[in-house]
Amino acid sequence: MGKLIYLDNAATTKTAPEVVSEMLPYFTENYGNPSSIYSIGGTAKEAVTKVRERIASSLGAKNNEIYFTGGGSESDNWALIATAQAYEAKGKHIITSKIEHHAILHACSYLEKQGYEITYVDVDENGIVKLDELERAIRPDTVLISVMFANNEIGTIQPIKEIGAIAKARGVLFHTDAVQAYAHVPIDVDEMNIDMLSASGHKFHGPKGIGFLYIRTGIKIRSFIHGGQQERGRRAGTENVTGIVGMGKAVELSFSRMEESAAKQKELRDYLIKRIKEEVPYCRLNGDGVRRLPNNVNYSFQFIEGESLLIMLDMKGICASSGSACTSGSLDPSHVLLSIGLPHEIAHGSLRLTVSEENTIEEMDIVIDAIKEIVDKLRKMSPLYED
Amino acid sequence: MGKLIYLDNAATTKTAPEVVSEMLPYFTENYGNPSSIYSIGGTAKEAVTKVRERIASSLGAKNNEIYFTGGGSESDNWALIATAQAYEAKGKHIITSKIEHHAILHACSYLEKQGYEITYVDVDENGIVKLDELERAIRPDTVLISVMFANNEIGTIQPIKEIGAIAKARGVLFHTDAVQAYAHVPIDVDEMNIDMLSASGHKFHGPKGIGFLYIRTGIKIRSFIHGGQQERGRRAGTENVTGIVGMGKAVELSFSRMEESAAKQKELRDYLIKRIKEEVPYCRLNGDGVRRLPNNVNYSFQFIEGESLLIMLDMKGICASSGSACTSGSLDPSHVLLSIGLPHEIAHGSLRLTVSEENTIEEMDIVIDAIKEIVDKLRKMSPLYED
Amino acid sequence: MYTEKVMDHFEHPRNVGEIENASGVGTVGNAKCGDIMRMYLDIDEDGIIRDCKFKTFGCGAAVATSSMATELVKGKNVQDALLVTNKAVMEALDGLPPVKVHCSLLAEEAIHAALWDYAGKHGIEIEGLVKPKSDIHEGEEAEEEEY
Amino acid sequence: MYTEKVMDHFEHPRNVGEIENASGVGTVGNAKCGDIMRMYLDIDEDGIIRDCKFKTFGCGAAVATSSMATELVKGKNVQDALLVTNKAVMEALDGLPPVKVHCSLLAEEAIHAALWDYAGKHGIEIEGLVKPKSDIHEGEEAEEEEY
Ligand SMILES: Cc1ncc(COP(=O)(O)O)c(C=O)c1O
Ligand SMILES: Cc1ncc(COP(=O)(O)O)c(C=O)c1O
Ligand code: FES
Ligand code: FES
Repeated sequence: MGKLIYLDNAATTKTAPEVVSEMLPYFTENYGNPSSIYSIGGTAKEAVTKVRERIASSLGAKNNEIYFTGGGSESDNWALIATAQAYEAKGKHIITSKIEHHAILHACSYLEKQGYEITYVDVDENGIVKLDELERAIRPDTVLISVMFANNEIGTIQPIKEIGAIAKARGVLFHTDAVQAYAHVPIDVDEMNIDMLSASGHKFHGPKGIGFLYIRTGIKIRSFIHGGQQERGRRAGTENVTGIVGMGKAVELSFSRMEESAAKQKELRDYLIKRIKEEVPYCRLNGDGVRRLPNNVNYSFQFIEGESLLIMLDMKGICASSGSACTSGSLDPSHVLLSIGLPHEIAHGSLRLTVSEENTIEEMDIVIDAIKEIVDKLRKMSPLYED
Repeated sequence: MGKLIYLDNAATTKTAPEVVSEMLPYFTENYGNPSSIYSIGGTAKEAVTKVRERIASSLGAKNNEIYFTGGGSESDNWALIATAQAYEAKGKHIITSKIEHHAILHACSYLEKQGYEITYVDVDENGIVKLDELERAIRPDTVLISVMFANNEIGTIQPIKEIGAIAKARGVLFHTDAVQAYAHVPIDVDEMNIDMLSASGHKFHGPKGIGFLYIRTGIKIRSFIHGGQQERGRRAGTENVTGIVGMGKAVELSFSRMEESAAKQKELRDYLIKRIKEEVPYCRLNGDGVRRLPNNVNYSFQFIEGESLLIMLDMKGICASSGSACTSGSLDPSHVLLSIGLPHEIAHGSLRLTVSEENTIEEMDIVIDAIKEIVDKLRKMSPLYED
Repeated sequence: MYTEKVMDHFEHPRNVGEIENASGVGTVGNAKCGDIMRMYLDIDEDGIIRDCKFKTFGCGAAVATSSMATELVKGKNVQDALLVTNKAVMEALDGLPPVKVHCSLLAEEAIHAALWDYAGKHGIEIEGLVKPKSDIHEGEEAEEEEY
Repeated sequence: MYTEKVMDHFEHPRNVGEIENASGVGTVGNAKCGDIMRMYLDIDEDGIIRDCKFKTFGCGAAVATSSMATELVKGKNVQDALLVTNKAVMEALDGLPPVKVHCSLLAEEAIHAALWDYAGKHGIEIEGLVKPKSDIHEGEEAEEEEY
């Protein structure tokens, strides 16, 4: 692959080599089914238990509140759909925000077709949920508020503690999609009054295809995937032991160096933000300046279109993203950028750079030079520029 | 782990070392998100496409009829729940068998609570679905028949082609849970009139946490996990690239040596069956003598209880199972064994041995001696024996 | 899943067998549920349990709790034998998985059943002993399951 | 995802720019949808396209199809230029991913719009040329999505 500069860590991350090493013995030696009775099953089961404990303690949660899933999307769907069904008798109203990930928004569309009512709360121009609007949206039949911890496109971190407090005061459950935030910023489910939380392993140097859902004790839990007795009968399917073990190692690594890693990322992030602002005309930083994930930079460049920009960056060995990778294949401009008030044509010209602690300032210099050159080239080709 | 004799291949299999090697580069090198636009995403995407093609051709299906999932349970839930919802307008009746895996049966319970009606067709004493009963169960509002290809406990292979023909003639969709059969016995979806088929990677030396659902073109597909545009918008979630690549390699290995492998397994299976029958009194072979998975042996030993037997086998380094591993944690006797007519107390004393081609006749000799000794010891301890 | 002590008692169960002309015999459990335990007591004139044997059809925990229970009641007088509760048996085994607690109840009930049999035969009343359920599963309630 | 030819035309687009006092200019697409294409034609008295230039705001496929389209129409007479359909452009590029077919339609429409402009200005009728849609997305129907 040569000298790549990978700046798409919000889409997915490189699996850490330590994570892979940790997984290996569970493929070919301790491959037993954790639900089985014999020793190699027991070894697998112990490993799974250890990871459950590690994740629980990282959140200030209890071991039996952590349920493994096949990833962030499954966690989100489970949290919304099964909870809506479990609390149907109380009401069929759910509140969420306009800038959620599609895993939340499309699960909501599904629920709407099933007769549920969803209120989509606005965000301000930095992407922060309007708390007063959120509070006003609560009705007697509201059963759930779901607001993401941090946005995957613009990196804005929501006032989760405040939302949790509102939800608690009003007796409404609170779920947060923390896929971008977990293992990146500190989270305490009790302090923040979080009742359910989704996370996904591959967003913090764990493997793909594994995630978890935290569900606070006392909440009525319905299964989403029905079948065997795994996960205390709540999530069927032979445990993805290697995935769980890998995610566990990634959790360990992330939490052991969270502060240094965040500091390093912020340095890179702020360097990118500053130089681009100073050196590229007609650009706009999207998202909040302060309440922002350590790894996220999101700029709109007027008069140009994102895909062209990405391909030209790729030609220079730079991996970046325009809007959310999960929705590429769709040609619509990002709903997040539209929600923070960007006009369509500007939303189309957005670039997301998400760093990891492995990146360097030298790489940032290369990237900034490339952006300047490419933006210039594309603008020269654009019928909108100097029109 | 020392000299283990692993005879629980129906619960899960050892991931083949070739499979692990194939996966490795996708953890730390080609880790890009397949939905992204840059080259390392492209490499991942190509790998995913190749596996899709390989699986499609293994079934006589088309590439775009294969959807990756997080495992067999998810595939089963998707096939049943989303299809039921998609065809609601036609009717709310589904037919299945009494000996399905819990992933099917519990998804059916869920649907029943949602107002669907399920008919559970009986099986004969060998575990074969009663075709006349199945046919009589079809009503104008029947939308789906779901019958497993082969049973996970007793190994009985169903008359899938005949069921497919009935379903086709009566205009009803046909899903088969082929988790135990796929990559073990030949399957052709056209010849057998299969409309949907579930499979799971870890049952044929692939990794855990990955599976697929085949859905015939033309069938109305609803998503089960809603969100991003992955799997052509039908199954959201960042693709589990390593899992997919690993499953693909396992498919390649299995299909390239299916006949030899089945022959080897049958030799071991039949040796076990014969010697146990001859040398252990008061035992009963469960399942069909002929229409049987190459790897499956299932015996009931009167007067003793399965868990005790398993633990004693484990002490001798032999991994086996009693009933279905997926339901251990439950203390009820297997619904499969009850459905083929076993009394409760006999169902409790059942032992499943599922071989792989890596096992040897020498191992079978050790196992048989162990069984004889243990059964004898437990019977001497049993208040039911010689009573 | 089991402690070392449980495994030890399972692998080398103490006091397996029958006692001919036992002073009291109790059988509890239900083959349908996969567990039957029979306890034989040999009790001397002073009400001291001289010997105790068992036969069990059941899981590893059932075997281990039977074995431990026989050890615990041996040498006790009938009154003190009542103190060999399922909790006492579990503690002596360093614990059982939650799903296996009922197996230890089986052991307690088997002792009670044997004592009841002994008391009935000898016209004795043992303080605090109530008629054991014939089927240990009778009183249990199904755990609520949600799908 | 793109063929080598597409990448080549994207990396080195031919005929980028404007033509002053062009014989015909056509703009299609919609910035809201993320794609605008403007085509400039320089046509001589015999109706031969002497030169052709473009400006495009759009994805990689949009740039490549613009570039290829200009190459294909250059030297053709206005009537033959109509044969430069989106299919022809796609074939010349060795194909496009299905999701990108509409970008090639944009190129076809841009040529038509420029020709229409030329024909209008010169009072000529080009056989088979119909008034182009002002917005290429107008006639499209949303694909049915099921969740
Ligand atoms: C017949 C059958 N169906 C479904 C499953 C579920 O597969 P998984 O555990 O991979 O979800 C299994 C195995 O556990 C099975 O044997
Ligand atoms: C905020 C957010 N939620 C959910 C998801 C879905 O996670 P996954 O792709 O692992 O299913 C993602 C990433 O794709 C995300 O960024
Ligand atoms: S005796 Fe019932 S499970 Fe132990
Ligand atoms: S111009 Fe619309 S996606 Fe290509």
